[in-house]
Amino acid sequence: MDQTRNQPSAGKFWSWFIPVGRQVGGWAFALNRVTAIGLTFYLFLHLAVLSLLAKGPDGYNGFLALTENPIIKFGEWAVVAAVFLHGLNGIRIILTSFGVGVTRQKQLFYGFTVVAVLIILIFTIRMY
Amino acid sequence: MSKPHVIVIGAGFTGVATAHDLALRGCDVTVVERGDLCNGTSGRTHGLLHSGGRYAVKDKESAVECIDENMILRKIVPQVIEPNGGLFVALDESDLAYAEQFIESCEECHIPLEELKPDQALKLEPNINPKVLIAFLIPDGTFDPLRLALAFAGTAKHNGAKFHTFTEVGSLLTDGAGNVTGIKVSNRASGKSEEMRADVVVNATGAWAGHITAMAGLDAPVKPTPGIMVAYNQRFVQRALNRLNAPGDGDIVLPQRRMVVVGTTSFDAEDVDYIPTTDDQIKLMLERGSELIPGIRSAKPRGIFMAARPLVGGGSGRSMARTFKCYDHKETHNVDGLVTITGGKATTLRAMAEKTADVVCAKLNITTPCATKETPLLSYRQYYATTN
Amino acid sequence: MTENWKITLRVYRQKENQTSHFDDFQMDVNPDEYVLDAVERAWAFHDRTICFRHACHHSTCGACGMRVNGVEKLTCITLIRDVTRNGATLKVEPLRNFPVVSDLAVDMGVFYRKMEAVGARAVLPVTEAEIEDPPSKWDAEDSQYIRLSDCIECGLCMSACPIMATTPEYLGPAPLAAAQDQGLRRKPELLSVVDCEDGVWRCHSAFECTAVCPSFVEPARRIMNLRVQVVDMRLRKLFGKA
Amino acid sequence: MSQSTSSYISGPRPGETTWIWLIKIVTGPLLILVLMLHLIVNHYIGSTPTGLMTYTDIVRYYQNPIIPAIEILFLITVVTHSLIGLRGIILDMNPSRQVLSVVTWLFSLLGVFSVVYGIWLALTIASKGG
Repeated sequence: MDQTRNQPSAGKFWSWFIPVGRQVGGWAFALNRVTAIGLTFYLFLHLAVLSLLAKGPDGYNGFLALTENPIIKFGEWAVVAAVFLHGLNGIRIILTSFGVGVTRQKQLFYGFTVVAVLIILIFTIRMY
Repeated sequence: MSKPHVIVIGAGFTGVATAHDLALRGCDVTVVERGDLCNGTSGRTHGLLHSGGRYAVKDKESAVECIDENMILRKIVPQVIEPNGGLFVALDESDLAYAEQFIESCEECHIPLEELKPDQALKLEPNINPKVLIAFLIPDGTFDPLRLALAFAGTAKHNGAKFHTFTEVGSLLTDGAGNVTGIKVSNRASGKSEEMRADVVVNATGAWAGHITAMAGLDAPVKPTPGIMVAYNQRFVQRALNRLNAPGDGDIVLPQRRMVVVGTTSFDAEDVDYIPTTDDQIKLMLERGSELIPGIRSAKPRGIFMAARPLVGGGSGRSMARTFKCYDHKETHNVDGLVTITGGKATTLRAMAEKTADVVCAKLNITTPCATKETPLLSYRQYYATTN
Repeated sequence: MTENWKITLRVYRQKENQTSHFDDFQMDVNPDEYVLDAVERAWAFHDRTICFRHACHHSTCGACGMRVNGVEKLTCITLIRDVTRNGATLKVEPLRNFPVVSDLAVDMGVFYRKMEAVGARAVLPVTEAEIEDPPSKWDAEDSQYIRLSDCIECGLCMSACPIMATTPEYLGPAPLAAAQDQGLRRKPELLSVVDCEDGVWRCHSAFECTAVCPSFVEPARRIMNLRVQVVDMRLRKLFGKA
Repeated sequence: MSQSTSSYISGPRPGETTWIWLIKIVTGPLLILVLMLHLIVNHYIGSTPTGLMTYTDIVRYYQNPIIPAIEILFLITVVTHSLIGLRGIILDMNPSRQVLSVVTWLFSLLGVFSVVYGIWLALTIASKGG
């Protein structure tokens, strides 16, 4: 019977995001994916915005004033947060991929997340 | 000439082995099973590839059957068997007294035997009770129950047999003269019911044989005799471990993957659809199991279950013969078209199938001899191949 | 005296073409019993049309995998005490990522075919059995004894893996673990089966498989190691030292 | 694509290989280092109160030729890493082979274009200071 009549899990490709029965590893994976999508979106937005630099000082400085707007500032903060959460979790995945700490991946995740949150705090203080 | 159609009711060991044998002999076989494969006694068997040692003294007939089948199964389906051998150990004087007749009977039943001194036994199996007085090495083994059945079923399926799981037999179809011509089944998965015609219907439902024969107004002398099994979460031994004495409760401990399984007890039961486990029997298994392997006291149970042996013939419990009976109801009750096979042990599934298939082929005047002794079985995963 | 709990056993029901729904059964259970016993009792005494797969009842056959309160469990060794409380609900659903045959029974054919494709070994020499603290040391002399492999093909990891939910073509944790168990050095032909997008590179280290595996196989660790084996073989091939 | 011996649903799709994964794995840690530098530079040494750099700060910063080189290297790694990752996510949407090859081509073009654009941008900023 080839038609895969699946049951409760919703549509296929966002099912990694459904929290039912997820355990630590599953959350880390979902977090990693969400931050990845966010960062990639920001990357290309960032590249586009920088084109103002080529047009000369007033255009760019004008944009700088924009960064005081709370929404944009929060966006910037989110990017910084995403960078460290994604980055450190990525290190965890690379370590486990080469067998380091594979049996203690949960502790590794907790450890790296704490470090990430600390760094994010430093930047938050710096930005506000 | 179209192939004769045979329906086998029950996909336990006997059912799938019979399907395999009949398929090899050119029958068109349909197996119906109310649950999935091995959801009855077969799934919950202890898993002992019997050498016959346990029954050599009291039940030579089934002991010989076991040792012969043991050797055959090792050849035709090695993929699911741990052929690591077994030990009969004596721990106290009464065990020791049993040794004499044990050796004689084993020789009589051509069961190979090797006597071991305590230190030799402890070297082979360091975790058995250090108070071992004497031990005998015999060709026991263990197997994974479901995969043994899947190997037979997969090979039968490959040779054309069709399997209908979750299909329960509601009633038997009969012609005017009370002969069985087919079955009426309801499919639990789809809710639909249908009728299936066949030249012969084989009732291979083991401990439930009485349910099917009752549909034809007959009774089957099968006495469901459940026994408890307790699995513990540590693999203490490589070999099957038997207590050197007359068959008793909790006298066998088998390794299975990373566990050991202590079995079993024996009591009568009418309704075998659900048999609750009882605390006293669980304690008894812990007691007896730790006599053989002291380490079991510190292990945790990992699965406790009851399995209903289909015993046949007179008497009850342990005294009943372990051999199997195959009835052609034409001879016994002048009801044609129905053959019942019940009794026996897991290890003798191939021999039971051969006997049943001989009876069925005689009724259908098929002359091809049984070939299952030499035909190696396909991989058990063949049951899931995408053929039919 | 055995304790007695009153629980609501909520069973996922689905017949061939009808929509799925849940049936509740009020059950008196002994908390030290197993979830499978409760399901079997619901079948025996309440509703004989419940379809579920079970055989060995002691975690060696792999038939009774289900999702219990959302998490993949082997119901024959899962104590009721560990998954619910007195008076609470115990929800059992079929495994994810497999077509449902009916109610709690799923069709794991594609999974068995994948295991066959990588040649998963049903039995393996005792000395290769990675038991962390073997009660007695398996020394070389024991080498001729063989043991059923740890993986009982129960499918829990295939249900828990978030990537399995995206495509049935992904090999999945257990088949990859079985490939690693044999080693690419020993079976080089496995390289082409596992070194591809539906093979080892689809694993995104969610570790859900190891979290639910009841048989100590730790598929995640094995997939990571398999990845290193693939990289090693590819690099050797690149530099001609295959 | 070798017709593999497997008898399961379909032959393995050749889309992901060791090298793509290795690139992703190598660019990851590299990114962390350069990104730390990038964040510190952008939030700590700029002249605005919150440390962001004004136009003149940036032009002055780009005078030292190493800076554009680092920024371009950083751009290449981040674009490669993110596009490989994004493609991995799209893989999980179970695309057909045609769609997958289109996506692969699209991303490669996008990657090349972004890098070329980045190099051009860096050089123009550097030239502004001359």
